[in-house]
Formats: sequence, C-alpha cells, structure tokens
Amino acid sequence: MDAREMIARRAALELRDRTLVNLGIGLPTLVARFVPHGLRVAFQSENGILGFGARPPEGMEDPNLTDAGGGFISAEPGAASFDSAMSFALIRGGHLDMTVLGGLQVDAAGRLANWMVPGQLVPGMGGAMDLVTGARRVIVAMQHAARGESKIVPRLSLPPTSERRVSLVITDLAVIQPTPEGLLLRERAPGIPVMAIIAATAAPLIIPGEVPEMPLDGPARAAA
Amino acid sequence: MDAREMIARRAALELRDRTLVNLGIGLPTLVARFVPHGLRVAFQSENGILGFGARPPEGMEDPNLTDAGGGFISAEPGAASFDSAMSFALIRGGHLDMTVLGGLQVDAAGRLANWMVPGQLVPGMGGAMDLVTGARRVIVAMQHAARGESKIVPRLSLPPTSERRVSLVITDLAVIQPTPEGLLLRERAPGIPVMAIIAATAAPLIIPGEVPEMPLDGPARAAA
Amino acid sequence: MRRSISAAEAAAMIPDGARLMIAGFVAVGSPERIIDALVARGARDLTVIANDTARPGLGIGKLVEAGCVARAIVSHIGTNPVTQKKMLAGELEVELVPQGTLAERVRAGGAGLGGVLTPTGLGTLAAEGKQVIEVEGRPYLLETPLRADFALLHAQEADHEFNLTYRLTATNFNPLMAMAAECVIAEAVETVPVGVIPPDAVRTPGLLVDHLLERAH
Amino acid sequence: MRRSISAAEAAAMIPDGARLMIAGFVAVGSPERIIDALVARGARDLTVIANDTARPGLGIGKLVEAGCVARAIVSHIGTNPVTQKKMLAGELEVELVPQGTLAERVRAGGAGLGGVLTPTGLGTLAAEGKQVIEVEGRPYLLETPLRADFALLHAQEADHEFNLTYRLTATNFNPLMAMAAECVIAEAVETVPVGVIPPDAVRTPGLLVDHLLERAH
Repeated sequence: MDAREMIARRAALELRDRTLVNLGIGLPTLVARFVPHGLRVAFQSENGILGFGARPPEGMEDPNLTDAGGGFISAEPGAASFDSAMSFALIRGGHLDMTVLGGLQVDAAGRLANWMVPGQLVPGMGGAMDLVTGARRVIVAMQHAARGESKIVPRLSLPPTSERRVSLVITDLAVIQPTPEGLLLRERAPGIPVMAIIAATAAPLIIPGEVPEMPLDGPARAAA
Repeated sequence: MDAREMIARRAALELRDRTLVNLGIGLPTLVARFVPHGLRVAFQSENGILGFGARPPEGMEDPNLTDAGGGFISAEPGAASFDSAMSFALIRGGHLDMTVLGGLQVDAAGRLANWMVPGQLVPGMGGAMDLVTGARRVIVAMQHAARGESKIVPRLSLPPTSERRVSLVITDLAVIQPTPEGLLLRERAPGIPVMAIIAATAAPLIIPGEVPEMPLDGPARAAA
Repeated sequence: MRRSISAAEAAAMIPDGARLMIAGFVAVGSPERIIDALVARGARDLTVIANDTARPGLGIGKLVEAGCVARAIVSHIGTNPVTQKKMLAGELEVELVPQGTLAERVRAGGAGLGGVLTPTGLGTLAAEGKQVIEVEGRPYLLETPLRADFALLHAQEADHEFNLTYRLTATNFNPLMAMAAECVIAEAVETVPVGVIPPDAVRTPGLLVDHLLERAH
Repeated sequence: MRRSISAAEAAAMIPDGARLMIAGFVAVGSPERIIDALVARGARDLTVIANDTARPGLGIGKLVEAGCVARAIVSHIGTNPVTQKKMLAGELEVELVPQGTLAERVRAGGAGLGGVLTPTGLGTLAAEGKQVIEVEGRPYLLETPLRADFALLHAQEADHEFNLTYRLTATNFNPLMAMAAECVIAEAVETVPVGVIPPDAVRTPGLLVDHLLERAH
C-alpha cells in the first residue's frame, strides 16, 4: 500500500452514514474509493452536484457533468444538481458533514494553509476557505513532510486558509488531532514508532499514554 | 366608468412593452384588465410566479397556483415559477419595471403609507416595503380622499412604507408626480377643474401652466 | 429506501415551546397534515416563522385558532382576523417583517451567512432597533439570520430518499426553510422511486430532510 | 417570438474595457461561441468576473491567451498556467475571491442587497481592507455586491421568449450572473417553442435575457 492510499483509507474511516461529504482535488479524491461497506455517503462537488459517482466508461461522459477539477463524473440515482449559491449554502450553512482537503502546512493551533505559496504558486483558494470555515468536520489528508521538511509546523509560514482549527490531520506517519491545548498524537502509521513521528514533526506534539496503530479497514468493510 | 375603473385604466397606460410588473391587492389588480393592445407585459406575483393570467374557469383551478391574496390564477405560456428568495431578488434587484400599489396616504415628499393604521388595522407590510423600495417605478393607485379626508397630505401621519419617493400617484381626481420640489399636478380627471383638485388636496400642489385631462385609452388600444 | 412516519408521530416530536418554520403562502404550500396533527395533540406556546397566518380554518390559521401559537414572525396577518384579534388582545405576539427580508433572513440562516443588508425598511418602523451599515456610500439595514428547531414543509413529490420537488406558487418558502432548521419534516402529495426526479428537478436534496410523512390515506 | 443575434453581433456590442461576468466552471457551462467571437474581434482591456480562467484553449482561457483580459476577479487560476504567468509578469491583474463568497457577491448584486456577511476569509488574506461586522456576538466579513456591464451565459434550452434552463454542473454561476448585469447575452444548446419548458423548470426568466445567440451551424 503506498502512502497516498494509506492516507485515503484512514480518512475513509471518518465517513459517516447518510452524510454529505466534499473531497478536495488530488489525494482527497482517493477517499471515495474506500467508503466502508454499507455506508451511504453522498459526495458533493462544489461546482454543483450532490451524489456524484465515478468517471463513466469512455464514450459515456456527459460534458455537463464534471467535478471541481473539470474531470468527468457520473451521478448516483437520487443525485441533485444546483447552482453555485446553493452549493455554498450547503457548505457554509452547516449541511456538509465533512470535507477532506489537502494541505501545505498545519500549525500548532490547528490552522491550515493550502491555497498559496507567495511569489511562487498562486492557484487561488477556490472553495477551500468556504469548506474549511463551513464544514462540520475538516479533515486534512496530506504527506507528513515535503522535500524533507515537516508540513506540521509551530506557526504557519504560508497564508492561512481559515482561522478555524481543523478537526483531524491524517498523514503517512500519523493521525493528529488539533485541540485547544495543542496537537494531540492520536494514531501512528503501521510500524512507525512514536519517536520517529516526534522527530519528523516540527511542531510540538502532545503524546498520550498509548498511541495505537491507525486502523486502515473499519469493521464494516472487513465484514463485507 | 366608475372611479376605480378610471384609475386602473390610467395606470395601465404606464405599462411598457416586455416588462415585469407587480400589481398590489385590490384596486391595482384591475390594471391587468386594461393592458394596452399590443403590449406584452408579464405580471409577477410575489408569492412566486411571473407571467400569470386571469382566474381559470370554474373546475379548472390549480390549488398550487394562486396570487398573493390566495386567489386562483392561471399561467401564460412562458411563465416561470420560483421561490420567495428569487421572487424578491427580482423585486429588490431592479428587475421589476413597475409596481402599482394602493395607498392610505401620500405626502408632500412623495412618501407612501399603506401598511398599517396604528391601533386599528395592522395587516402587515407583506411585500409592500420591498416593492416600494425595489421597483424601478412605483405607481400609487388610490382614491383621492377617504371619508371626506384628503389622502394626499403635507406629512404622513401613518407609518411610511418606505422613505423612497414614489414615481406617480393616480387618483379619481388627478395624476400627481412627486418631485424633489414637491407634488406636481400633471393631469386632471375628465371634467374636473384644477381648482377642485387643489381644494380636495391637503398637501400643496405645484401647478404648471397647462394641466391636461388624463388620457384613459392609449393610442395602441385605440388602434385595436 | 427510508421509512416514513405518521402525522401524529411528527407532531409528537415537536415539543411545546418549539420554534417552527412553516412554509406556505395563505396556506398554499403549507403542510396541512402536520398542522392538523399539531392541533390534535394540543401543542402550546409555539413560535411560528412563516409568511402569514393564512385564514381561519386554513393552514397556520388552524394553529392560531386552537391557541397553539404564542409568537408569530410573519410578513402579513391581514387575511386572518383571528390573528389580528388575538394580537390586539395581547394573546399572541406578532413580529412583522417585510416579506423579502423574511425570505432573505431565512435564507441567511440556512446558508450560514451572518445577515442580510437591505434597503427595504429604512426610514420605517421595520428599522427600529436595527443597525444601519453603509456600503459604498449607501445605507442598508442589517437584518439578522433566522433559524428554527423544526421546518415543516409541503412538497409535490418526494422520492424514497426524500428528495423533494415543489409545484408552482406552492414553492414559496419551502426550499428556503428546508435549509434553516435543526429538524426538517415534510409531507408530499406523491411518493416516487429514486430516479424519477431528475437531478436538475430536485429542489431540496433528501439529505436535508429528516422525516417524511407516510402517504395520506 | 424574439429575434436571435449572431455571435459576432454579440461581440460587437461588448466594448473594450467592459466589465463581464462569464459563467462556467473550468469552462463547463461557459459560452464558448461568445468567447470565440470576442477573441475574433480582438477585444481588449476586459474585466472578467468568473469562477476561474479555465485552461489554455478552453473557455475564458482563450480570452486570457489572446490578451483580451486586463483584470480577472476569480476564485481559482490553478488550472491555467498562462493566467499565472501573466499575473506574475504584471500583464494581468488578478483579484482572488473565495468561491462561495464570489457566488454570494454576484447574487447580492443581482438581488439588490448591500452585501454579504460571511465568516469565510476571516483571519486570512481575503479579509484585507474589509470591514468586520459583529452580529449576535460573532464576527463576519462584509463582502460587497458585484455587478457587471454584461453577463455571458451558456444555457441548455432557450425558448422563443428566452426562458433558460441549465444542465447539471453546467449550471454553476449561470443563474446568478443572469441577475447581475445590465445586459445579459446567452447562448443555448437547444432552442424550443414557448411552453416546452414548464414554469417550474425555468431557471432564468426570459425577461432577464437581453439577447440570445442564433442556433449554432
């Protein structure tokens, strides 16, 4: 299992039955492949659909049905489509149970930066600021480090996406829960010792008595 | 021709081709009967339809299709229905060319009062405040006096519906245009001398050199 | 496929003192069956957010007559003399809100916005006690969002996942209120299988609807 | 029945320096024919309000590449490296707006509201220079309405009175922008007789649409 798949599998265990979920572009998109068996989750794409499905077979694409990255998708029975105002009313109005987003940095206060690197890369925030501010739970799914540098830092050096504290950070090394007291190490990746996580993390971590390995397959899926 | 019909006929001459118009409950509703020939006017009802038509024949009513007073209406081909937010986005966003509303008082500043009589009658403003604030042109269609008292007063004694100056006041005696300088007498009802209008009006009027009789049938209709 | 509930079960969920949004415009688009069940269970002390109080014997008018309502936040009570009488007698508190402002306040509540800036009501009684905010040199009233414990809706079609459609002028406040309450209860004229309502025709996604009344007998 | 115009006639109506809203999301739901005509006429100095600048060779991306655009008010430019290059080179001014805020600002412009109060953007670069308003103890950013000289739309169906429908995720900003411009120009995949689109399916009433492009050849 590669690191991206592991992160996506762990993030998928945060999904809840009959909820509305938004997945960011890139790694978070993989989460849709690992929905635990028996859960009915409706994925929202901020460009205006709820209940979308996988890319259709070649030749069956609808040019009017794409995800926020412009890629072809399908629609599950019972899907609903709407304009951009309704799409963000769902996001900002507390109707979205969860969003999974990629990250450039998370800091000790649990703030996320994921929309620009000043002077280098300015893709824009797209829907990220609304998602981080409005979703009931915000899951950051990202590599623990980039180019050897920890992405979990004492204080953001990149512009924040929101002042809100995110709910959970899932990386290839650990699951970390930002709390008012700081970053709580909740789980470690299979085979990774706590000391290695501490060493790979620039921000201080709160280490509880026990740090279990992260589950990668929920009981529901195992029963399938 | 009774006074109400005369007022409605004169108000109908204010209609313009291919515009959206909202008619208040009561006298203003009559305006729809006198649309000049050849004009295509779409009537909006604030409960959520544009392009509605007359009450259908008995036995053909749709319980889901009513005007703002709850009376049965029909829909013209090309009608559109929508929710209350869209209905008032049309009204407040400047998309409504004209509203015709009844009035309790209009004062020298051109302000309208038409939604309550303190301690006596409190129907509520319904959509009136939005209509008077948002429509491009606001036409007040009302009797000149009630119980012998002029409804056109120096200063409102009843609570105003909006601070906006209305566009035109059409009564059974006169057509009056509120201006920054005061109430300008534009037209008089057939056979009514200017002095009689001045005598029947509690507010001061600006009297131009010529005050023609109000037309009650536009050229378009006459050609029909 | 989700399970429906009876009107009585719906009424039993709604405690005395609850704050309700009830859709409808002079009862067109109002959930009459849920209303009847609330009257039948003798609900008390309700706050009702709605366009109007309909007429005696109709829609919200039935709740008013039965003494279920302590407070109404509405744009119009002119069609219901009982509401006017109770208001003047001090038995019913009425807060009047301009209709377009009411719609936007409900929308803001459902959309997570902090409020609405509108010119409507400036210089009138509707401005009393409210903040005036200047934007680009023009004054606007700040109107706050409205939310409720329950939204009671009347739909045309409901599919088996509770996606809803509305019909013509029975739409009015239904899609707005569906967004703005903790618990959303709907009744529908027709119940249809999933897929019968195409995605572009869904006006309220089923995920927003907590309960649907069983088919009327 | 109303008359349609050619794409070239539409482009000729839009002067250099105009402020345009252009619907679409990575070009899905964008009016490609009007865009092509603007490129062909060599439009200059346009301000474009849109979700994004699509990709090179696609939708708004074609306007950017052709040097028609001086300023873009958008939520995202990550899909178009040409936009990024021009921005960094100082050839194109880009104002980035959170996507939901952009939608609400356009809606406010079309609905006659004085602005939007949103928690989105608080404590970020998006809050710079903006007023913070407290409502019921919570802070919100005041975001101002957006309007334009022209809105350029892509519809699925247009009837002969220019009532419009949109399809699936090609809807996005189309119905919002239809409300927020002085002149609204639409192109449609299909043209149908009046009455083919039922009242509940009309998403933009034809009265809001000033011009419709003639059928594509």
